[in-house]
Amino acid sequence: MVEITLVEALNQALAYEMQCDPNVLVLGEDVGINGGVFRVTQDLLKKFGPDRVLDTPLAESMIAGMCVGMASQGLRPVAEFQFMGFSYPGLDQIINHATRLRNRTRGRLSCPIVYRMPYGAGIHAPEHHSESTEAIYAHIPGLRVVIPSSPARAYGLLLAAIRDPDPVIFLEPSRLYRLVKQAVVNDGKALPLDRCFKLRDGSNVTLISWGAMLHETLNVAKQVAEEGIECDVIDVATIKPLDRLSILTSVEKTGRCIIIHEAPLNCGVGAEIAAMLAEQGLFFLKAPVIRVTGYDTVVPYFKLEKKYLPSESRIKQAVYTVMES
Amino acid sequence: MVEITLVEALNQALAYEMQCDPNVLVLGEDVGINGGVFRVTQDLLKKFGPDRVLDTPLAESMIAGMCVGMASQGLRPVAEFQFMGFSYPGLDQIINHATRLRNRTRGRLSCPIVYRMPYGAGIHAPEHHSESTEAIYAHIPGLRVVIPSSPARAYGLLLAAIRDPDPVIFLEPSRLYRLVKQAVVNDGKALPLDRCFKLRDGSNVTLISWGAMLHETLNVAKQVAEEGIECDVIDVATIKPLDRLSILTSVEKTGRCIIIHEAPLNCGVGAEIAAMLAEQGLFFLKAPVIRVTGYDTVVPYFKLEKKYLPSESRIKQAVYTVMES
Amino acid sequence: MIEVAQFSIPYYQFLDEQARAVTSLPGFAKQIDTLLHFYRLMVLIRTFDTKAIALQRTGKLGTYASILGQEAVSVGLGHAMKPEDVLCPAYREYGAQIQRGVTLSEILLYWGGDERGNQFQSSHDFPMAVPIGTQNLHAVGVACAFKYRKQARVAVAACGDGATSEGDFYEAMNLAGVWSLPVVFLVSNNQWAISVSRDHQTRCKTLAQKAIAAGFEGWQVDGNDVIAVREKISEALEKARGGDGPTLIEALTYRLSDHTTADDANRYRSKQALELAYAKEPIRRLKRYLIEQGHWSEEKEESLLQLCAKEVGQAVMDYQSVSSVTTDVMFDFHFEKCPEELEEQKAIASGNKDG
Amino acid sequence: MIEVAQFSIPYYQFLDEQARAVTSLPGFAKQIDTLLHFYRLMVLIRTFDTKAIALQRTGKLGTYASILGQEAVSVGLGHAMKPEDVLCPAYREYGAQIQRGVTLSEILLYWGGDERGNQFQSSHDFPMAVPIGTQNLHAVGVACAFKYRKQARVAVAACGDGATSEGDFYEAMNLAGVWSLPVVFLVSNNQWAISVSRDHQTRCKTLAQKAIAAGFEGWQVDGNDVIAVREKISEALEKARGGDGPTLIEALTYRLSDHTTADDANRYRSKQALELAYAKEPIRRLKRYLIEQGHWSEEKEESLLQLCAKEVGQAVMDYQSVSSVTTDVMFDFHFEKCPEELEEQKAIASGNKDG
Ligand SMILES: Cc1ncc(C[n+]2csc(CCOP(=O)(O)OP(=O)(O)O)c2C)c(N)n1
Ligand SMILES: Cc1ncc(C[n+]2csc(CCOP(=O)(O)OP(=O)(O)O)c2C)c(N)n1
Ligand SMILES: [Mg+2]
Ligand SMILES: [Mg+2]
Repeated sequence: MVEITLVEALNQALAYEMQCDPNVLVLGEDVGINGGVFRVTQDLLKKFGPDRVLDTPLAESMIAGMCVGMASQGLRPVAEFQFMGFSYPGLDQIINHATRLRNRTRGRLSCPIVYRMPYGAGIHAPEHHSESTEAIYAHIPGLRVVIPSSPARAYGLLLAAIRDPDPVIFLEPSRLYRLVKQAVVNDGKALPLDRCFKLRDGSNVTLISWGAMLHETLNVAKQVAEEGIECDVIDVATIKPLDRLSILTSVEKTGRCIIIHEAPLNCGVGAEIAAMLAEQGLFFLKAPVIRVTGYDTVVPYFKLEKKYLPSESRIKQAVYTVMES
Repeated sequence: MVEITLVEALNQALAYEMQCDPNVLVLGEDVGINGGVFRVTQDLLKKFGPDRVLDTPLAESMIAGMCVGMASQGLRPVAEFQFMGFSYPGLDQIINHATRLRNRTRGRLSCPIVYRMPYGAGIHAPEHHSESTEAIYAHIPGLRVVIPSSPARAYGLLLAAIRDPDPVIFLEPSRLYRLVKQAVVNDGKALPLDRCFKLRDGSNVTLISWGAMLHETLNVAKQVAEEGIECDVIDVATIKPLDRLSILTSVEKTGRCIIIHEAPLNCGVGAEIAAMLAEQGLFFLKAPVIRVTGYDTVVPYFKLEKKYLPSESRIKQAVYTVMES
Repeated sequence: MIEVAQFSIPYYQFLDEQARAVTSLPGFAKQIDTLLHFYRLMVLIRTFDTKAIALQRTGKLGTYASILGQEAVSVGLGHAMKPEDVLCPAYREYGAQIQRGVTLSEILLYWGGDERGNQFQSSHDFPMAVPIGTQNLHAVGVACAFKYRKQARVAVAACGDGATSEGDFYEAMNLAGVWSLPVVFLVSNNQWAISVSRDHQTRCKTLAQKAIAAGFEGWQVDGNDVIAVREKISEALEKARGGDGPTLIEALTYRLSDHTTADDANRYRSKQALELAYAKEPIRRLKRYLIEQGHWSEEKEESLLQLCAKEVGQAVMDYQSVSSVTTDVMFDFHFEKCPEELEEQKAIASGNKDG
Repeated sequence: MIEVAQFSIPYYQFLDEQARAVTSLPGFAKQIDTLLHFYRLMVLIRTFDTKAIALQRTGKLGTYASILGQEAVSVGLGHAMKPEDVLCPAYREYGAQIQRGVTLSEILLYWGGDERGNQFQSSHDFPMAVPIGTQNLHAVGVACAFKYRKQARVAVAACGDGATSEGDFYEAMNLAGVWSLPVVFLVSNNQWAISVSRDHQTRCKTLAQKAIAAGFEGWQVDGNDVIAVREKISEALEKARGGDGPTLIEALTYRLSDHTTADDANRYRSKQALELAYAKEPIRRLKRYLIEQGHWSEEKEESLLQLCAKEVGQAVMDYQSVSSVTTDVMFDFHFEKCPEELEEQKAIASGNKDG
C-alpha cells in the first residue's frame, strides 16, 4: 500500500465522501482550480465540477454564513478558511448561527457543516499563518472541535466530521501536512469523534497533546523511555467533546500528567484538562499537573517561532519535574 | 453621599475621564442622543458634544477596527458593543490588530482602547443578549479583561481601563446595572487592573467568582456562615491577567475551592483557575475543586434562563460537597 | 476622462399619499379581492401589534418589536413569495410570516422567551434573525442550494436600513451578484436603527444604490404602498426564479413605534417627524382607496376589527396555554445526538430545584 | 417609475499603452525631472523585487509578495501623499513605502520574519496588513483622529481587488462617507486574488462603482500609467484635505508575478493573459515615453540599473547584518508594562535552550 501525507489523506477523504454523497460540497478561497493553498482540495474541481467545488470571493463571514443557509437545505458544505488566523471574521456566523440553528428551531433546521482550516506554527510563514486558537472554538456550545495528528487519523476523522449532523471545526496542523507519510486504506471508514487515541503505553507519566505537538511529545516519550520513564501518550484528537474517561483512566494509572499544546497557556484547552483533573482526578495525582504551552503572546514572526513552540527540552524538563514529586 | 447604580458609576467614570483627557472619545451604536441602550453614556453628548460622543453606523467590525486607527494617533477611544453577543464581528480586528499593533511595531504604535459591553444573562432579554464569553477574550494574548461587580469597582476599574495604555475588554454585568446602589466618591481614583478583591473572609472554603454571579455567591456565603461554614469570597474582577497570588493565598488557607461563573463550563475561565490550582496549589487542596457554571449550551430563551444560571442551591451543594472531603 | 459605467435607481409607486393611482395599476391590483385581502391582513397585523405591546406592558410578554407602520412591506412581501421559496427575515416581518405558515401564537411564543416560537409547525422558513444583517448570508446559502439542485425557488433576505451598514450585507450581495443567485434582498427602510436615523447611517442618496456595489439592480419602492411592494417584489422574484439573478429592493417606510418595547423614541425622534410619517402610513392609504372605489365602509371596518380581535385573542390564548417546559429542552436540541457531557449536565439541571 | 439617482464612473488615462499622451498632461508631468524620478523609483522597486525573490529562492528570505507590474500605482501613490498623511497599506506597496521613509532593508526584515521590519525608523505609517481588507478600517480611524483634531491630513487605505469582497472594506467606506472623513481608498486591481480572477470576485463592471454604495465618488484610473495614478490620487487627497470627503480610486493594473513566492500562477493563469498584460506594463511604457521625448537612453538605463543594484545590494547587506534577537522581544512589546505572568514566561523562554 502506498504511503501518503496528511494532505493527501484529507484529499482522499473529501473525494471519497463527495463520491458517496451528492450533498457534500467543498467551498472556500482558492479551493478550486488552485486546489487550495496547501493542495488539500487538489483535483476535486476536475473530479466533481464547479457546481460542487466552489471558489468563493474573499470573505470569511460570507463563507461561514452561507454554509448555514446551504446546510439548512440539507447540503453538507465543507468550507475551508485559508488559515486559522483568517477565520475570525467567520466567528460571528459560527457562534450566533451555525451552532444554534438546530437548538433555536427545536430541531427543525440544522447545520451539518465542516469548517476546515490549517492551524499552528512552524512553517516559516508570515504573521497570522500560525494561530492555535482552538480554545476559542472549544468554548462555544454546539461545536465539535477535531484535530488530526496523522494521515490515518486525518482520513478517518474528516470522514466522521463530514458525516456528523452538526457543525464541526476541523483543524489541520499545517506543520504535519507533509511531515510524515503513512499507509492509509481508502475504505471510507470513519473514526469516532468522541475518543482520544492512545499513541504509547506507559505507567509513569501521562503526556496529553494534540495536533503537531504530538511530534515533540512522542520524541520526548521515546527519549525518557531510554532513561526508564514510561509515558502514556494520548492524542486528544477531539478536543470537544473531551474524552474525559480515557484521560482519567490514564492519570489514575500514572498519577502524573503533563499537557502539551502550542496555544497560549491562559485559558487554553490545557486548562480544561487540568481543571477536569483537579475536579475528578485530584486524589490520583502524585504530582502537580504541568502545562507546557506556547506563551501568552502572539506567535512571533518566524525568526523566533521555534522559540515560541514548546520545545522537547521544556517537555522533558516537565517529565523530570513530575517524576521528582 | 448619594448612592448610585452601576450604570451611574460607569457614566461618572466616563464623564470624569473625558473631562480630564481630551483624547478620550466615546463611540458606538446609540451612545449619543439615546445615551446607550442601558443609559451608560447618558448626557455625555450634551456635555461633550458630537465630536467626542460618536453615534456610529451599525457595524461592529467597523467599531473595533476604527478604534485601532484612532488609537494609533494617540486618541483613547472607549467603544461600546451594544451587547456581548454582538461583539463577535469585532473579534477579528481585536485579535488580529488591536492586541498586536504595539508588538508588531515594536512599540511604535499602540492601542489604548477600551471595548465596553454589557454581558451576562438574567435580564429577560431576547436571544444574543445574555452572552458570557469572557473566556474567548481571556485567551487572546495582548488583552486585559475586566469585570466589575459593584458600582464602586465599576467606577474605579473603568477609569483604570481608560487610562491603561493597552486594549482592555470591559465587561459590564447587565444584571447588576441597576440591582444595587452604593455610595461612590467621584474623585477620579482608579483601581488596580491586576488584583482580585476579597469580599468576605473565611477559613473553610474559597469561593471565586466575578460579575453578576457574585450576587448568588455572597448570598450562599452568608447562608452557610449561619451553619458555621466560613467562606473566603473573591471577586476576580480582572480575569486577565489573573491575580494568581491572591487566589493561591486564599486556597492555601482554606484548602477548598469552588469557582462560580455563568459562562459554559468547557474551557471557561474557571478552567484556568482550577488548572492553576492543579499546578501550583495541588498540595493545599483538601478537596477536589468544583466549578459551578452555566451549562455547555447556549443560554436558553428567557423562560428558562434562570434555570441556566448557576443557582444558589447548586453553589450551596458544592460547599457541602467540598466540606465533606 | 471617459465614462465607463452608468447607473440609475428607479422609484416605484402606484398609490400616492392621497391614495390616488399615479399610474395604471398592475393586474393583481385590479382584482378588488386581492386588495381587500391585503387590507384585512394589514389590519390583523396591526391589531396583533397593539395586543402584543399590551401584553408586554402587563408583564405577559418579553421585549417586543413592533411592526407599526411597516405592514404594507411585510404583507406585500408575504403575498409575493411562493410557498416553496424561503424567507430569512429579521424581526419585523410578521405580515410576511403569517402568510407563510407562522402563527401569531408562535410569534408571541418567540417574544415570550420560548424557542418553540421558531419551531414553525407549518413553515420551512428561517426564524427571525436578531444579529443584524446576518440573515443575508443565510439567504445566499439557501439560494446556492436552490441553484445547485436546479430548483425554481428563491430565497428572500429581509433586513432594515441599519443592517445595510453591516459587512454581512455587502458580502452577501457580492456573492449573490457574482454567482447570479436566486435571491431577493429586501430592505425595509423605516428611517431608524434604534436612535440612529437613516441619514446618520449612510451618506447614500438611496439604499437601493448599494446594489451597484454588487453589480446588480437596486430599486426603490414606496413601502407604504402595498401595491408597489407586492408588484416589484414579485417581479424581482420571477427574475430570480428565471435565472436572472438577484435584486435589491429598498422599501421606503417609517417605524411609527418605539424601536422595541424596551425603547423610548421620544428621546431622539421629533413629534413633527412622526406626524409627517403618520400622514403616509399604509393602512389609512389603502382604506381610503378602497372607500373611494366603493369597496369599503365603516361597517365593514367594524366587523373586520371584531374578527381581528377574535383571531388575535385566540392566538393569545394559544400562547398562554402552551405546555410548560422542563430544563431538558435546554439540552435536547443542541446536537442530533447529545454528547455524554451534556447528558450529565442535563441531569444536574433537572435535579436543580431552585434558580 | 421615476429615476431618483444617477451615477457614472469616470476612467482616467494620460499615457496609453503605446506611451502616447491621449490628453494634455497635468502640470507635474510636464516637468521631466518628475517623470525621471518616477522612472528611477519604479526601476529601483523592480530591481529590489527581483532580488527579494532570489533571496527567497535561496533560503535567505521567507515568503515574499512581489510587486511586479504594479510599480506605477505604488510609486504614484507615494509621490502624491504628503509626509504628514498616513498610509495603511496591504503588502504590495513598496513603491509608496520607500517614498515615505520605510527602507528596503526594513521590507526585507519584514519578509525575513522579524518584527523590526515594522518598526520604521523614519515613517509613522501603519505596517503592512496581512488580514485582507482590515486596514481600511484603520485608515478611517486615523481619519477620525485627523478630523477630530482639525488637522489637514489624509489617511490612505491601499488594498487589492480581492479585498473589495470583505465586509471591512464596505464598512470602512460607509463610515467614511457618512462622516465625510479625510480618507482615500485605493484599490490596486491587479486582476487576481491568488487564483481567483477579478471576474470571479464580483460581478461589478468596475470596482470603482463600489463607492456608490457609500455615497461618494469612485474613479477608475489606468494603474499602469503613473501619471494618471499620481494625478488622480493627488486630486482625491486634496479633496479630502479640503474637507470634501473620501474618494475610492480603482487602479487597473496586473500582477505579473505569482501571488507570492509560495504560489505558482501557472496553475490558474494562462500564458496568453500574461503576455497581454506585459504589453501594458508601466515601466516599459514610461521608458518609451521618456525615450520618445528625448530624455532617456540605453546608456542612462545602464547606469540606472547599476545604481539600483548597488542600492538594493546595500539593503540586503543591512538586512543580513541586523543584530540577532533574543526571546525577550517576544514579551517586551506586548504591553507597555509587561504583566507578572509574562515576566515569568519570559524567564522560561530565555532559559529554554533548544527549540
Ligand atoms: C450585530 C448587531 N448589533 C447590534 C444589535 C442591536 N440592535 C438591535 S436592532 C438594532 C437596529 C436595527 O436597525 P434596522 O436594521 O434599521 O432595523 P429596524 O430595527 O429598524 O427594523 C440594533 C443596533 C443587534 N441586534 N445586532
Ligand atoms: C482575511 C484573509 N483571508 C485570506 C487571506 C489569504 N490571502 C492572502 S492574499 C489573498 C488574496 C488577496 O487578493 P487581493 O486583495 O486582490 O490582493 P493582491 O494579493 O492581489 O495584491 C488571500 C486570499 C488573508 N491574508 N486574509
Ligand atoms: Mg430601521
Ligand atoms: Mg489582487
